Amino acid sequence: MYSTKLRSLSLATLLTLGGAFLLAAYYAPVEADQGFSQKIFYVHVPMAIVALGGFVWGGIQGLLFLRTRDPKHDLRSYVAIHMSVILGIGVLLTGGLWARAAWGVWFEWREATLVSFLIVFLLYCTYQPLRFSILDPEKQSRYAAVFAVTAGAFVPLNFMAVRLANPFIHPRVLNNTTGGALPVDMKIPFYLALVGMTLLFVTLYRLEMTHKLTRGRVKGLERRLERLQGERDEASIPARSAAPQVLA
Amino acid sequence: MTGRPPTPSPPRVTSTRTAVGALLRKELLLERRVPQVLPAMALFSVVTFVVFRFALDTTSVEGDTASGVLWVTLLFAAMLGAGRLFVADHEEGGIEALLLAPVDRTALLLAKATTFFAFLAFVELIAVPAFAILLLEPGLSLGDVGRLALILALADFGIAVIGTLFGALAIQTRARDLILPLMALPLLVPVVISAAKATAPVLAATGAGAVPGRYLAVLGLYDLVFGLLAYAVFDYLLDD
Amino acid sequence: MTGRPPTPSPPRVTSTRTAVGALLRKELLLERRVPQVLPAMALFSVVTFVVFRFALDTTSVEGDTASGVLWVTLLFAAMLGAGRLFVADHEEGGIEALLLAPVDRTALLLAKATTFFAFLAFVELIAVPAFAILLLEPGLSLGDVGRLALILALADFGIAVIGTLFGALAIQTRARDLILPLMALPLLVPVVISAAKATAPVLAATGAGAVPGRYLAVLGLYDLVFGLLAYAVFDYLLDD
Amino acid sequence: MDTAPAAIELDGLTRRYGYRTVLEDVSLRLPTAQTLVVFGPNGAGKSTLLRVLATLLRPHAGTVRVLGEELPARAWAVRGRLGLLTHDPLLYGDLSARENLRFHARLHGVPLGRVDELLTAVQLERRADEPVHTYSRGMVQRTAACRAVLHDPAVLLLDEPNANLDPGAIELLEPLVGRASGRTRVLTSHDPAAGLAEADLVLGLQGGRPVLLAPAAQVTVAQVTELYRR
Amino acid sequence: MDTAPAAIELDGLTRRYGYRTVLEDVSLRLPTAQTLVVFGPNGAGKSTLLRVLATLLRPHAGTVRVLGEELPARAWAVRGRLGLLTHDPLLYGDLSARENLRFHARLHGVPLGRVDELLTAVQLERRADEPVHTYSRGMVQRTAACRAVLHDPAVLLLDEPNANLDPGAIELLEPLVGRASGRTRVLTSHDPAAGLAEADLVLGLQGGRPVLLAPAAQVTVAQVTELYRR
Ligand code: HEM
Ligand SMILES: Nc1ncnc2c1ncn2[C@@H]1O[C@H](COP(=O)(O)OP(=O)(O)OP(=O)(O)O)[C@@H](O)[C@H]1O
Ligand SMILES: Nc1ncnc2c1ncn2[C@@H]1O[C@H](COP(=O)(O)OP(=O)(O)OP(=O)(O)O)[C@@H](O)[C@H]1O
Ligand SMILES: [Mg+2]
Ligand SMILES: [Mg+2]
Repeated sequence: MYSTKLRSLSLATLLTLGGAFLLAAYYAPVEADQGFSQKIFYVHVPMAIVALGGFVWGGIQGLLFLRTRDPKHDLRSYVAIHMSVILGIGVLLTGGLWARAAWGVWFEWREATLVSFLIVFLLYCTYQPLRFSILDPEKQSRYAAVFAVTAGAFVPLNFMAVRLANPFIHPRVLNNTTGGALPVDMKIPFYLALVGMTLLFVTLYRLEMTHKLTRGRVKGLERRLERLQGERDEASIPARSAAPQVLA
Repeated sequence: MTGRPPTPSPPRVTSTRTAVGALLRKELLLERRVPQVLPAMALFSVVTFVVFRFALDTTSVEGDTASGVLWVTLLFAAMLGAGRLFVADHEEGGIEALLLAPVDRTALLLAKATTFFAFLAFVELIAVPAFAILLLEPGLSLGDVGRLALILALADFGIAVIGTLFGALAIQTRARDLILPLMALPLLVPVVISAAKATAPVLAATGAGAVPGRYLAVLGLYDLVFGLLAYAVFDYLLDD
Repeated sequence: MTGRPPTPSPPRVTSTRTAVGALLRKELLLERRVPQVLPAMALFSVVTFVVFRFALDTTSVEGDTASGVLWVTLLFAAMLGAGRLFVADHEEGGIEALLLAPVDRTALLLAKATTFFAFLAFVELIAVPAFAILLLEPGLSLGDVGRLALILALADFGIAVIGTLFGALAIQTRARDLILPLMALPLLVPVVISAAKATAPVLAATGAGAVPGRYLAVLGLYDLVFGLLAYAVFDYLLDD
Repeated sequence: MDTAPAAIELDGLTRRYGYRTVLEDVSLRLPTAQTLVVFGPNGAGKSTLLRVLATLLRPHAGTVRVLGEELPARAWAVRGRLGLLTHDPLLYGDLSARENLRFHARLHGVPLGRVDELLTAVQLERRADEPVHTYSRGMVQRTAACRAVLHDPAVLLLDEPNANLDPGAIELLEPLVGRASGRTRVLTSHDPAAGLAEADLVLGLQGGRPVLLAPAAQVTVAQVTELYRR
Repeated sequence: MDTAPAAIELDGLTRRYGYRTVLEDVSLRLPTAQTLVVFGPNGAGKSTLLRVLATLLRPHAGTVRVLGEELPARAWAVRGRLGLLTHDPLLYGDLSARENLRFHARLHGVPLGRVDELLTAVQLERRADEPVHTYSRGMVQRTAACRAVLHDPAVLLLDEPNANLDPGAIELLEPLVGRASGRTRVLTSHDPAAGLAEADLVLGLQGGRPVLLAPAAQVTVAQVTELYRR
């Protein structure tokens, strides 16, 4: 059941993302100042938006976990944050490449968007170490959820604060591409890419969820078997892991 | 109520105010007996100013740089303090004792955050004059002091809330001293930025400018959001 | 030897080298339990410099300011480190266990100071490159790196010795965290200032100047004096 | 079920630490003012059971009712009526016995006069203003016992209460934590004879599973000793 | 004086904490391979005496000789031959039992194989790689006992060694810390009968003063119980 859903999901992702990139490459106009390197925009920006959305989603799932204590929510929160951190690395890399092409530097400290994203990214880098440094699985989930909620609320707040502090949004591409200022022939591939990126996130998210749940199910069955054979579980303490386990 | 066993006494619940009072009293007593938090924070700030004073080789700073140095120092001092906030309770089972009492668990949040806020205020009472004497170009007028106090109060609130929340979280992990600054520093970046921006005009050599209201608004919003959030999630850190 | 009770076995004494080895191993084991120290350190330094960058509101620094920022950050890291150096031992009676072993007590000084030195070196290994990339105006040439390493090593030695000495003192007296900052911080002021002064020319935008020899001399002298002093008095700190 | 009032009712209580099941399917009923003594080898789950009853750990399965209130949902309603004495004294070493007890008195809304009363009762008056970390182990245990009964709890949870106490101190504490106190008590013990003498109901645990549950009158010392054989 | 070898010789030992005299004028001679049991109410100074013998506290007056070496001057010469088990387990909670014991084995220059041997002997093998802070109190005590005998000490100083141990564990530990171990032992106890059964020599302390010192054969349980009356 998992696999059929997953297959159609990955197919949809492939189609939308592929279509978006094709449109971006051949349909969208080449930007006047920057030339072809501006095309990275169609990867970079959707990726950034989806990553930030993922962090917030992780926070929401964390909140749900705290309220219900259902380990599934913890798993969702974990996977969402994990995926978002991975996308975040992608954002920093594509952003860096773009900055190199457009401004000749890898990173621009004056750009509020970049720096605030960096701060959020660094914050979420502590999520895994946090989980690792708590042995008791229940406490681990609870504390990770508290972190996820707090950090999730921090994401929008941080963007606001940093942007306020650096009133000069960088003049170049940003100004004439932001929001409504985007010409229609850039808008279409952009929004398609955004949808594609979201689908990619959902696919990856589902994939890891399925993997984790299946592994948990196998572990649960093994455990039950051991008990049936009369062996106490004490000898088989699982290797330490920071990932939540939902035993069946 | 048939069949319900006779309860020898009705549920006894201590009011949050009484509990916070008892906790605050205990914190003060402990800090007076064995000063753990204040000296570390205060001395760290003063030493930092001394180091800057000598290292910068300029006899004074003003405006942006001054406010930056002040705020980074206060932030670091706060991190040192937050790390120690829960140590005594953790070592000696104080948290469990509290969990056994018929007390709302947020009383601990309230008491600890208040304590931390008071500690921060106390440290600033020493650090800010030290800063003004050691580093600051222009003197501070009375009006400046008032404006500074407002900014400090707003920022301290945010720092106290985040410090308490993550201090409680970090103390239960094995990486304690590392986890706390790792998580709290990024979270406090907006506070430091806004506070530093808001402070800069006050410390300007050209005479104190007006405090930009929007930074105060950001600080206020931050305090509000994280104050409520901490209130909502703190319980879960103590459970089980 | 008449009348002397038969000793079932001759005095057993473990060599200081073995003891220091065992102690270092234990430190490492305890530290390894806190996983991912390396990335955590990297995160820590990056975040710190991001905070500085924002608070100071300059996109880059050089010379005096750079050196001040670098050294204040390292001082902060050192304070975090020194605070936790003896915590596990104190909480869990590790010092007593050591005192019960047939081991020269200075083994503890050596092991702890080495641990602390390694911790500092480790932080710097990550913080200095991060600093150079994130904040420093001019790049660092290979020669600069060499000179910086020398200054860092000299300063770290002093910090490690002072930190260990007063860490132990702080643990033994009940006043713990009061003693450490109260005595260690003022004592560290000369180290940090000399180090900052010595570092400033290396980080200058105008091209690295020569490291002023006298600051190195101060650092060296400091290390020598406090190294010997610590060696001489450490035993007494642990007694009783 | 509803025939007689029960101070403690467990039904299928299960508790894990991580993946290890530490209490499994424990069910019992303890009437008011009676004493349950829990026996079992080291690691059997005695302390864990007490911590569940004290609302410090939540049960993973089964129902737990203390003073008629279901845990963990209504934990807040019983907290003020429970007293816990564990391996860990739960006192601040840097504060004196009096300061520690006053702190707890304030938390429980108990008049402060009660503190001095108790300190006199356990003969700690003269040392009451010195920091707890300078006390001998037995003096710490006495202070902890005062802490546990400070608020006159209806239910007392005692984890090897007499460890480190001298025989004189045990007598001193009898009116506070002994049968004479008239409270419902759950206590753990490693001394079959002495434990049995205190008990109304006996629970034997082995690896978290209840292997013995019977009124004390029907249990012999030999049966209890049997629990410790491996 | 020099007629027979004595493992422990005290002459006028006095020890203060601040202004409070905690041990006053304690003198005794304990021959090799015999057992001294120290009785006394809480706060009598039993633990303090053991800590002086363990070289952890220096005497303020009088002479202390352990294994023929005078303390504190020649403390270094006896340290490797003493084993101490106190109220405090002296173990790192974040390390496992095995890691803790290996650390001590290295400090004492003992082959690491001994660690596994001991862990098997106290039946902790299966849990030996979990952190000590997840152990039950009795398991911690067993680990601490292993620590105390790891280096095969000639003199064992045991402060209420059986506190928190189940009867089975006490039996397990017998060959390590019991009379069967053949070591010179100083132990404290709050159980007159059981303590007396272990003793060759009995010391009764009251407020730091020795009020009873006699071979065990000449001491009755009633005499010991008398110590606790106030
Ligand atoms: C490491 C470098 C970079 C990072 C981490 C980064 C991060 C982000 C993030 C998080 C967003 C989406 C959030 C938002 O819309 O506010 C974003 C949007 C955007 N980025 Fe970047 N970026 C980087 C480099 C660049 C560069 C070099 C350029 C252009 C030359 C650029 C142009 C844009 C544009 C045009 C948008 C959408 C504009 C908007 O909606 O405000 N980025 N970036
Ligand atoms: N915090 C914890 N984390 C993991 N396991 C734990 C924890 N606390 C206790 N355990 C385990 O739970 C089991 C039961 O422990 P518990 O302390 O209840 O035993 P006990 O019956 O009180 O033993 P003792 O007589 O030694 O005090 C033991 O196997 C112990 O290792
Ligand atoms: N670190 C200390 N500082 C001050 N006084 C202390 C210290 N340690 C112990 N004492 C005091 O010394 C006296 C003897 O303590 P000790 O621990 O030796 O008693 P004990 O006989 O072992 O008692 P118990 O049976 O309770 O363990 C007590 O009055 C105690 O308060
Ligand atoms: Mg127990
Ligand atoms: Mg004692």
